[in-house]
Amino acid sequence: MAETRYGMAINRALADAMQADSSVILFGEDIAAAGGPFAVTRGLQAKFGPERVRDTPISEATIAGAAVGAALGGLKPVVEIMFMDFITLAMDALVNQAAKAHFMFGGQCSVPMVVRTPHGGGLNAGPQHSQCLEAWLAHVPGLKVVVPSNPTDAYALLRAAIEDPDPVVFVENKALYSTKGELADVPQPVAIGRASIARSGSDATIVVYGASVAAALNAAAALAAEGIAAEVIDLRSIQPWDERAVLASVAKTRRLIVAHEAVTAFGVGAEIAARVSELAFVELAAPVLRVGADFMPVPFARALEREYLPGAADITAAVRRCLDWKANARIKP
Amino acid sequence: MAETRYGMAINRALADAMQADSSVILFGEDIAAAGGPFAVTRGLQAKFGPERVRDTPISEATIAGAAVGAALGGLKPVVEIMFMDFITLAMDALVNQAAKAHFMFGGQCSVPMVVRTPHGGGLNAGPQHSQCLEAWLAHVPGLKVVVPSNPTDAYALLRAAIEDPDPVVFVENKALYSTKGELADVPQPVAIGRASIARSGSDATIVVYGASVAAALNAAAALAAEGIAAEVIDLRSIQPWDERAVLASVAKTRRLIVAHEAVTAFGVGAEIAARVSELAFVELAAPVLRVGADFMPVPFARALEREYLPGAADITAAVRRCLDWKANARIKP
Amino acid sequence: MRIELNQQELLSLYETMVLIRRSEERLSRLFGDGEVPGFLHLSIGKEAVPVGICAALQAGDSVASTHRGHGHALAKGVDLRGFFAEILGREEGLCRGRGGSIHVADLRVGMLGANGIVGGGLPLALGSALAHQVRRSGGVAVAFFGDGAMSEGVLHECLNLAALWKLPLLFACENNGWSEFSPLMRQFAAQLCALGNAFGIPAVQVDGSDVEAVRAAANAMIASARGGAGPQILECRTFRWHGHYEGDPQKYRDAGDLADARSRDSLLVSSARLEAMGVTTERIRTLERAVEARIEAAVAAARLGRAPDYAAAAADVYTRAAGGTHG
Amino acid sequence: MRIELNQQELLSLYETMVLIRRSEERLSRLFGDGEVPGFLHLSIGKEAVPVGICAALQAGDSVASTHRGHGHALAKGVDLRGFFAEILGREEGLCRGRGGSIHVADLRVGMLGANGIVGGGLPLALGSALAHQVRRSGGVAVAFFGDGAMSEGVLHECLNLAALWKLPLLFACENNGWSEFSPLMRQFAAQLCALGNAFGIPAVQVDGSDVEAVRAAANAMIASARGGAGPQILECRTFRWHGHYEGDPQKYRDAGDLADARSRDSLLVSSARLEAMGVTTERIRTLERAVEARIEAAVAAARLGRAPDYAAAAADVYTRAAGGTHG
Ligand SMILES: Cc1ncc(C[n+]2csc(CCOP(=O)(O)OP(=O)(O)O)c2C)c(N)n1
Ligand SMILES: Cc1ncc(C[n+]2csc(CCOP(=O)(O)OP(=O)(O)O)c2C)c(N)n1
Ligand SMILES: [Mg+2]
Ligand SMILES: [Mg+2]
Repeated sequence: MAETRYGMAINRALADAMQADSSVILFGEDIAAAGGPFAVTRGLQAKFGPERVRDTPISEATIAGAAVGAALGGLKPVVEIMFMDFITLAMDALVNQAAKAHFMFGGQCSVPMVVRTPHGGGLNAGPQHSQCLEAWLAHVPGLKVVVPSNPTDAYALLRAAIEDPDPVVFVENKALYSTKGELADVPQPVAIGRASIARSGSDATIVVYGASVAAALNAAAALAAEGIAAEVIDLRSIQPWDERAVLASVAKTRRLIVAHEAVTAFGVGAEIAARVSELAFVELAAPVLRVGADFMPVPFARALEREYLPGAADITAAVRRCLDWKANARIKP
Repeated sequence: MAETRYGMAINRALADAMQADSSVILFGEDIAAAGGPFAVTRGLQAKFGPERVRDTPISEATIAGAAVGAALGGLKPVVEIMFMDFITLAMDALVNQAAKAHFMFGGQCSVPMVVRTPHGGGLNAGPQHSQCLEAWLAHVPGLKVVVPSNPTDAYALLRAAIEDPDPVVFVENKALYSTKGELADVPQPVAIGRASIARSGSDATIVVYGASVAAALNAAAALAAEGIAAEVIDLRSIQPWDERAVLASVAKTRRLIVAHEAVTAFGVGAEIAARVSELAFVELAAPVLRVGADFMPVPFARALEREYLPGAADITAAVRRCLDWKANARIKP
Repeated sequence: MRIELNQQELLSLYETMVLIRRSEERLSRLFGDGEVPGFLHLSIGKEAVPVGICAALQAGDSVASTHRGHGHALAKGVDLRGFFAEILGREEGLCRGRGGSIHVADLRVGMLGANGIVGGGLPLALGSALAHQVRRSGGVAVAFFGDGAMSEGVLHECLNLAALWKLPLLFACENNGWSEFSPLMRQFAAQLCALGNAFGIPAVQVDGSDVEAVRAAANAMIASARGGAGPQILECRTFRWHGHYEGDPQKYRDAGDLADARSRDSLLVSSARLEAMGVTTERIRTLERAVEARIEAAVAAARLGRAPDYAAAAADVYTRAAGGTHG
Repeated sequence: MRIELNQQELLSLYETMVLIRRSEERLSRLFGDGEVPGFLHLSIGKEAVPVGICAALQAGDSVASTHRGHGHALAKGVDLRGFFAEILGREEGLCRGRGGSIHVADLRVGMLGANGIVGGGLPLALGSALAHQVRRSGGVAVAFFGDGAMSEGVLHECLNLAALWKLPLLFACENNGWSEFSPLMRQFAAQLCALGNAFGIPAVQVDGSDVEAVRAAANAMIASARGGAGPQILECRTFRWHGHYEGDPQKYRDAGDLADARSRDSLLVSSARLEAMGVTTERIRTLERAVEARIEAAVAAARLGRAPDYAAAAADVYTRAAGGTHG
């Protein structure tokens, strides 16, 4: 057990997976010789050689497409798209090839590939280097999407993703890379699709993933001081997502808040809210509330981005609104 | 007033817009000399010349990116992506350039461009030629997305899209091209963002767009025979969408079904369901139910695609489920 | 470059070309009768390309194909009944009726699938070549693509990456001069071979109607690629006899162009050679009849096939069920 | 190709180069002091390229830029206060603080924006050239791009389309031999000029540290493009003095490479020429001091700028409010 940064946990998962299975290879832009723009792949080329850890040219479409071909050819490629914003250039390979091959070839083959890509703001990186686009991928049958919030999960989910026979998009959060957590010497496996309860509580359920988990825990701590016991569920995986765990919590708390950093509208929270609103219609004592970014590009300036990013205060406010909710609020169309 | 096919209404809107404004130009794959794969642009090159109606090579990324540049340069490009499945190759230009330029340049410029693209199944065109991916685009601040369901709206919304200063994705439905409707000699304008009531009713609201409108109308007709009066709202525009109209209807019917051809999970219906479940929490007498495609690629074989595509029967069943809904259904986590 | 094939070898190539031709003629009729769902793109007129190239391949080699992929599939040796059953949308199809003509695949024989995305097969083949290289399988990958695909950016990316990594990859261009309804000269401003050379990739153009010429060029290039010389480009000048898809009236094509296309028939080229080698017309006809019989049997079996089961398909989106709810 | 610039002309180019150099040196210090949010990519070492090219442009011409776009912006004549205010994230910035360094744009002067997407500017410039052509504006568009962008497929697509449509477009490559942390030879297997020639596009390589050489080549090519000769490629060999971004320790670069890069300083090249022309050191220093004073004034003004207003930004996602609810 050692204190490990999120980025280093990913590094260790890659190293351990490569050690365990010679078919695991890595490629992406600047990941090899230089160790990656966020140092996540540092040292891996030195350890596993230039054949298994490769720098590519700036060719996102081909990185993703080659991963599909390599997976069909018996390798387990783990490729990097440097910022999630650039996944726009790799969508064809992911959506039309990777996601569909197993199904459309009648189950003849699997496509065991992983795409690692960081999303999220907080670095004032501006509109084209900060987006959270995971909702797109969750809408695509055949893809799996995970978003770990801490080093332990990052390690375990990346190992699970690499072992998974199907294509997995492994979304990292730039702001989390330097955050620390305990990582066991022999970390426990985590199955894709299982949420974890980050904090127990009985008054309201907060469903989150990625960097929003910390915000939710901060919110829960603040609320605890007021005597409100919020339960925080870290989804970890958004496609598939752990409906059972969420429903079980809502059955207890009767109140749900879903929060993420992505734009609220048509985001991941919409699916969860829609689903829980349907399945827990009777149990819900108040409407499911969503916390997410306003409907705008991620702005650059410090003041703008600070206000743009949903944080603990927004979650706290939503929980309070949910608890204070009175049935006299009527539609005013 | 004349009976006109959906495809021809689009053709006429293009011709009228080009006639009215010399800055409107068209380009795309096989749209010019050959008149388009679905004959939608037939005759336009002959009428407006090869400078304004251009065939491009198979280069979706550049088609979309060039449209942004042309729009910044004072033209109003209307470009075609031959199947919506290929928009995967144009996402960067749409999402990172077109959608953001107005905002990220501080309002200096607008990007008056239109991307026409057909979605939808029914032709046994298989997993890579049938997808409905509009939910992705609706999640992107800066884009507008419209999906007309009939010739009149197709005409009016395309004229509105071309006149709109911002980038609009105009989604056509392949199965609708040959359907007919009345088109006035001087069609009424339609504002982007306004729904229409395709059928009035007081027992349940069915929100639909595109090809699902006809399915909903069929469902409503079937239900009417049983004495159930369903109101059918044709959204027409999904980004922005007409929340007021939907809420007004739900205030009356207290029951909502949202249906579309796209995959249900993380689809457009999720946003509408989430939003209405929140805002009409008290008014709703039953959970908002969604009808959409199962979570799988669009399959090829006739038997498979038939079962896959959500239709009138699915909508009818959902309306009945909604009306029959009893508060004794409990969560079984 | 011409290598001499013996009678037996050429007969075998001819047989596969006939298999493709007759299969597609049969498909054309089935399509006319409404028995083929969806789009159907026939490769009649370019049979010599997949046959010549696949004959130069070994069992472990892989090919990524295009929307016009029947020839690649049959030349690579996919099961004939599964082939027809797939195109007719049957459970017994190679893809259990989920893909159809545009997605025929048979991974067992290294056929990585026809592809509905123009240019989509290029990076797949590149990745497959990477797997051959890393796994030291000794294998080579072939990316088939049409002249229309030359305009897609992914070609450029793949030429570059294959050259940088010296991948065992053959870029096999089937240049039939048409991209749907548009002629090549309005689609692409470069010559593929010149383009390849700019990346340092050896490139050769051959008459794609002469299976011996294709086979000879492919042999040499595949041997080079297998030997570690890196990627190779083989551009085959060929023809499209039918419309872009079945049902396409080809109004955009003038009579002269169509007549030109049909004037060079790879089957006639090869049967003439066979006769010159002393193979009797009778022997050729016997072979053709045997092929036709195989096709009829396969079609008959396919027609008797079951409609695919929806629930089974819906349950097969992922290889292994995961812990949560999809959707 | 060398055309003689007179003293006054060269002095004016030199002045703009100094403006870029000093502005970026100032930005580097501001960044070190924590005053610049986000990523900062400096173009020190390649000032002669934007200056030489933009000097050959007319007011109505347009340029699409890159993540390393300060030089393009200043050479195209964007407002200096707005420039600094943007990079510091102020309401008074060219983009009202919403874009920052990677998105500096000033449409009034035809600067279509720095761009966070490598290769992203290429199709924008192509579209802009199309607008010039269709509107008969007489204008030309320039696509600046780095050597790293050469690997993106969109370059290929744009070369092809520009060639087919004979667009008034200059492909201006700033080849500094580095793509982030990777050297060119591990990134791109072709020569840009050879690649362009395969598309029939005239292509020239120049010393990107010699503003007169850049200006001369650009002059000729832009005149050709303007005259209807179609696209042109100008590859400028240049250098990156700083890290990929400020704060990059450049461990991947050896001392020799860095020394090489710094050995050829476009400012020194030009000031030596000026002195040879008889311009006194004093005059040059005076000019430099004037530039520095302008920069200090602009920085001071920018620093006093307001933080952008969030509500105003949120209300400005679309040009015109539509009828429904966004989200
Ligand atoms: C990415 C993409 N864009 C467009 C299409 C539509 N389309 C299908 S085939 C085709 C023409 C392909 O021409 P070519 O590559 O020469 O192959 P050929 O049909 O001549 O065999 C086009 C444009 C597609 N399937 N995929
Ligand atoms: C599509 C895309 N992929 C990757 C990146 C990350 N990135 C930013 S700059 C850069 C290197 C660009 O090199 P080059 O084009 O030579 O420009 P230079 O930095 O040398 O000026 C990379 C990979 C990006 N911004 N966009
Ligand atoms: Mg062709
Ligand atoms: Mg560079």
